[in-house]
Amino acid sequence: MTEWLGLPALASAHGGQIDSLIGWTHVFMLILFVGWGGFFAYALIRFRGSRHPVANYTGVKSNTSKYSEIGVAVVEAILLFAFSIPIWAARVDHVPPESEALVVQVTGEQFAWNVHYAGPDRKFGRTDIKLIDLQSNPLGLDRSDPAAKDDVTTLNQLYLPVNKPIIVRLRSKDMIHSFGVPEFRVKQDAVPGLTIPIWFVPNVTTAEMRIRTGNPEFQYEIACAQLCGLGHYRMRGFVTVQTAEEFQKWMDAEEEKLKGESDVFK
Amino acid sequence: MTSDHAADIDRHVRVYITVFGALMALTIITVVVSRFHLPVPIAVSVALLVATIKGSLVACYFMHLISEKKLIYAVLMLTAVFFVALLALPAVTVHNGYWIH
Amino acid sequence: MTEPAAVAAPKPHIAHEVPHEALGFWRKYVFSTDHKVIGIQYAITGLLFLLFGFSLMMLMRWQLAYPGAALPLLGRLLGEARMPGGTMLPEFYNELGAMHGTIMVFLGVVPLAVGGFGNFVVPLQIGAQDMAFPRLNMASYWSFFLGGVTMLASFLVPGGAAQGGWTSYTPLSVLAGTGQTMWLIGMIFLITSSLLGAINFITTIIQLRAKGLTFLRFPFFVWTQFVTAFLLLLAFPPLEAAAVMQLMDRVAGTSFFLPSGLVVSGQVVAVAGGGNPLLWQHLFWFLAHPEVYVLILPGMGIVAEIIANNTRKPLWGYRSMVYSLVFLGFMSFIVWAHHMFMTGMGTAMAAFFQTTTMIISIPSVVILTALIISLWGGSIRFNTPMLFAVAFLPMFGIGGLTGLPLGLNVADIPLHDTYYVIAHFHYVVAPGTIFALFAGIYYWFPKATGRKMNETLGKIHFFGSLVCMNVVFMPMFLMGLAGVSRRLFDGGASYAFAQPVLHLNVVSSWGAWTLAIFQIPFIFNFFWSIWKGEQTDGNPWQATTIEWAAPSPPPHGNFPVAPEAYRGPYEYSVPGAAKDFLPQYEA
Amino acid sequence: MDIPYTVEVRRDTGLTNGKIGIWLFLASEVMLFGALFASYILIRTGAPSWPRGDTILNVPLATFNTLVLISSSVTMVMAWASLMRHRFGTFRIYMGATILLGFVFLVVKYFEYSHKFENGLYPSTNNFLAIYFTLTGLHMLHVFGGMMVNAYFLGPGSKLWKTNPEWFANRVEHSGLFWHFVDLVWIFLFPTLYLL
Ligand code: HEA
Ligand code: HEA
Ligand code: CUA
Ligand SMILES: [Cu+2]
Repeated sequence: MTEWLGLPALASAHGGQIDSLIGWTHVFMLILFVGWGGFFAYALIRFRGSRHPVANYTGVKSNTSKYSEIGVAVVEAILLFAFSIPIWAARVDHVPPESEALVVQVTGEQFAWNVHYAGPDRKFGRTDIKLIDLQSNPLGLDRSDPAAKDDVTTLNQLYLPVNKPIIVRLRSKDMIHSFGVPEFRVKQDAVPGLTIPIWFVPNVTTAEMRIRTGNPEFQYEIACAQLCGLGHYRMRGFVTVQTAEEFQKWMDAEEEKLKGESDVFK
Repeated sequence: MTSDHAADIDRHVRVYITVFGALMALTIITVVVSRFHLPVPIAVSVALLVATIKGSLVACYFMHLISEKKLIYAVLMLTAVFFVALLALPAVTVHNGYWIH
Repeated sequence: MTEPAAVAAPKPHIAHEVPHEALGFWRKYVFSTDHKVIGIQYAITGLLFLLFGFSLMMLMRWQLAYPGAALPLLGRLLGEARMPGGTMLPEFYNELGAMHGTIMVFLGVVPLAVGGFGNFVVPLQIGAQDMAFPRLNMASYWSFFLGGVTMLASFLVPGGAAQGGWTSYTPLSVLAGTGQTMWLIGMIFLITSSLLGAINFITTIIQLRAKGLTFLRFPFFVWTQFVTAFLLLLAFPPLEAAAVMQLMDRVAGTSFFLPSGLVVSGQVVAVAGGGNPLLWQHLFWFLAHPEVYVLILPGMGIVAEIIANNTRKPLWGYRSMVYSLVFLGFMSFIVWAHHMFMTGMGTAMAAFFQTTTMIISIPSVVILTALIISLWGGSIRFNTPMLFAVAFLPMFGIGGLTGLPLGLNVADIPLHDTYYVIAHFHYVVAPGTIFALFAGIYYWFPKATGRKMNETLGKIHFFGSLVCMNVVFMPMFLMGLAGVSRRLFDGGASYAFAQPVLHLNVVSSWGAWTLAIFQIPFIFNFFWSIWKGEQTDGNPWQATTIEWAAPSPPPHGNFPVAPEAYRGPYEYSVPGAAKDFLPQYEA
Repeated sequence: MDIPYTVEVRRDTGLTNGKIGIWLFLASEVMLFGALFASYILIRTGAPSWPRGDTILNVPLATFNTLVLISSSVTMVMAWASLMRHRFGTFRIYMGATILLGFVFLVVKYFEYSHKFENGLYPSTNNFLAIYFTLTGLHMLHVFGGMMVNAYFLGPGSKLWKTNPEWFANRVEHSGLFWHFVDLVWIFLFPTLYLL
């Protein structure tokens, strides 16, 4: 019901609820605008000075306006208590257990997104700002930590399996950034000093989306939505949603690469 | 103030002197109490309690709030409400719960 | 020291006031303490800043419509540091954006609406000779002026003006160049100016109102200024505190807003750390939400005056409007965090701030409804002020209604920080407030100058502006719904998902430039009418409120005899009365 | 042209303009310091550890300063009371004492500050010192401002006493309200910064 609003194609499990809230709110707004606007336009024409030379001191006597105001309040209350508050609660309070989800750490910096997977051991390796090197180790990951040995990091590219809850732990190294993926109906500021978890279930793979949109180059984009400096406009990342198998294949390949690298060091 | 008579003023002056004594005494008390190194919540409560008493004495007697007009009370009440909203602000932030260091 | 006999002795004549006529040019027109002169100073300065802020925006709109294209002629004039070869740098874009927001809000609309209209009209409407503290009033203007000069000068310092948006979010702004320091100092001046003004307005309205003018006989405009003054008085100081802290962070190396472990471009930032970036946002929005009502309330007041006058009937539901207004002012202090839904908010806080946000929309609905219903049964005159006032209603309606999805924080997830927000608030401030201010200028111009502005030019100005405003801002809703972020140097051109709506940028831009063309008749009309406009008597609109009892333009001291209020503010078309209006000031 | 109600009170409000004006100003000051206190609480509760004030700051000096400021509040109110008793001479003595005590406060503060700087303790050292310097610095500015106003009423401003004693007494009262407020702020600053 929200095509008419021109929202981006939807690709997450919870997004439908958000869309329908936006849709219904806009329907409500339109009704109000048309109702009030109709009355307004009619009054302007009907009571123009040339047609209605003597004004009426009392004007409207009915209580309709009072009822319509109460009506507005009631509808707002419904939108609020029946939809917005419960959906939000589900977003922040009912985060699925980490065992059932894929946990990814995403760290914003001027002007890139650093993606950090825990790897097969499901433990994130230690990071230390002293180890940060802009080129080779932007996260300051301490590879000597056993938990870090199998950690996979990528730049501006998030790979996700389809239909699996994803928990993104958002952080920032410098400014406030905002992690927004329009198709997932996800947006959250990354505030330096805080780690803020968000979760969602992507339910359309990139490949499916390419067919659906008829665009063979389609990519999910991460758009930084908070002014973070000169390069804010180009702080763009990509999300590739794959089937579980494809995702696993990619992950295995990354692990192979890591092994190869550590062999070189030995 | 035109209605104040000399006798009134003399009475006021006696009040000022008394309040002065009380403020001095309370100042010493806070400092002494702080020497005991009470547990933090108690220390904070005591210190703020004493400060509030002192503050109220200053406001009520030196600033004559005790006998001020309704309008001034209204302004101050309004300010007090928003002041509380402002002091609630830290609570709003910290209890987001994600703060790490 | 000789002591006077008694304090209560009859008051001797005070010889501190020189008769106004004897004052020289400087004291009369520049360092004046007369509320009308100060009001006009504020208004003119505010209008010039509006024009300047608009010009900044027209430059930005070039870059948004044609990213990376060199701007003919003007581009090169702006210099290599800003537009090398005529092509805009992202630094400069961010400067323009931050300064457009700051200038429009703090140096354009507030000075014009509160400093200009408030100063000029309020004392007249309550039948006072002047403001309660005339010298404070002058200080307030000059503090504003200094703030404005500081802001303008910041364009010239190395590194240019502030680039962190009008919101100056930390840590970005703390780690920015000198322009940000100038911004903070400028803000401190502006805040001080508003505080002095607010004290003056509240005192004046309470103390100096004419005999018989009870609070419920106030013109609605006076009420809006009264509530606005309270918002300024109590919401501005926290931002002043925040500005001081940010200044400390910048110049004294403290870290109120800088957390530990910041790494910028691979380098660890050498500060003590332990601060909280969200603290700034809280303090900023604690001011800035009430501030948006500061932007709109005087506008609503102007519109109410003009609608009553030109429908020739009383405002419908005056009392409920007043109560709603007071309630709105009160609530505006506890909705601030709806600008921060995406900063990581727990369920309880989110529920609280959403609920207050929905609640605060109700009084706006009540006021707007009352204004629309007031049209019913009128005998409507469509002069220029009325056209602007009437157009305000649906335009504010669009802006206000689109605030609702933003206030529901789930709906805000996709919309936050997109062009939808930009469109929302521009509908309330541009075709909303700016239209109300235009209406006020056309309406009170005869009071200030003794001459009317030209109607034909006024109508060209009105219809042109109405169409263009919608051409500028309506497309932004669509861009926002499509997910295009605000504050993008290239207008979203690098994002694939923005491609289907990118052409709308061009539409908006041409709308903005055409809008500028339609301001020319206004500017011409404004200056031409000062000298050549049609002369009028004291009360050209046959209005009822007390400002029309004074001669036009009112002399120093305003009223030949102190006016008295005998009835409510809008006694138009009273059945059985001899003429269709019964002024408040006629017995 | 004279603005009404500068000297006599308006009947329905029972107040003069100046009285309302100064209280409104103080209301805004409450919000100013309120924001700083809120920031203090926020930063302190968010910090992993926080020093007790008396481990860094000089409590005896500050106690002395507290007593000084309280005394100056008394002399201020006595200065006003002297005007009410038509004793201009005593007014001058009390007003002089108020300014002097304010000066003593600033001098003590100067020594406190320079002692900190000598020991390498700056606002940038840690957040405790940051908030300490910001709050006390802003407070000192207020003390300084109050002293200037009081000095004006002791000096050139006192001419008004001859022509319009009531108005003069009102002005001194308003300046006193500000002075007491500055005292009041210190009463809260002292325990929060030094003792907790
Ligand atoms: C004058 C300024 C003004 C006004 C009045 C408002 C009014 C409202 N605003 Fe707006 N707002 C801003 C200025 C304003 N706002 C600005 C500047 C920003 C962005 C700041 C930034 O980030 O830079 C902003 C941002 C903003 C946000 C944050 C969005 C985000 O960043 O994600 C939110 C969220 O709740 C919001 C909500 C509201 C609401 C619920 C109202 C309500 O008060 C509206 C109530 C009004 C109505 C409901 C209309 C009723 C009228 C009718 C029903 C009649 C219709 C008439 C006819 C048809 C004739 N606003
Ligand atoms: C009161 C506030 C106000 C007003 C009136 C306006 C008016 C306008 N604004 Fe602005 N705007 C903001 C406040 C305002 N804006 C803010 C706060 C931001 C956010 C900044 C940020 O991101 O931090 C913003 C951002 C903003 C953006 C987004 C930039 C981005 O995100 O990158 C855009 C884009 O088009 C825009 C456009 C416009 C346009 C075309 C107008 C037009 O409507 C302008 C119309 C102007 C006039 C009609 C002037 C009339 C004056 C005269 C004619 C003078 C006459 C003179 C004499 C007689 C002497 N504004
Ligand atoms: Cu990162 Cu904008
Ligand atoms: Cu708001």
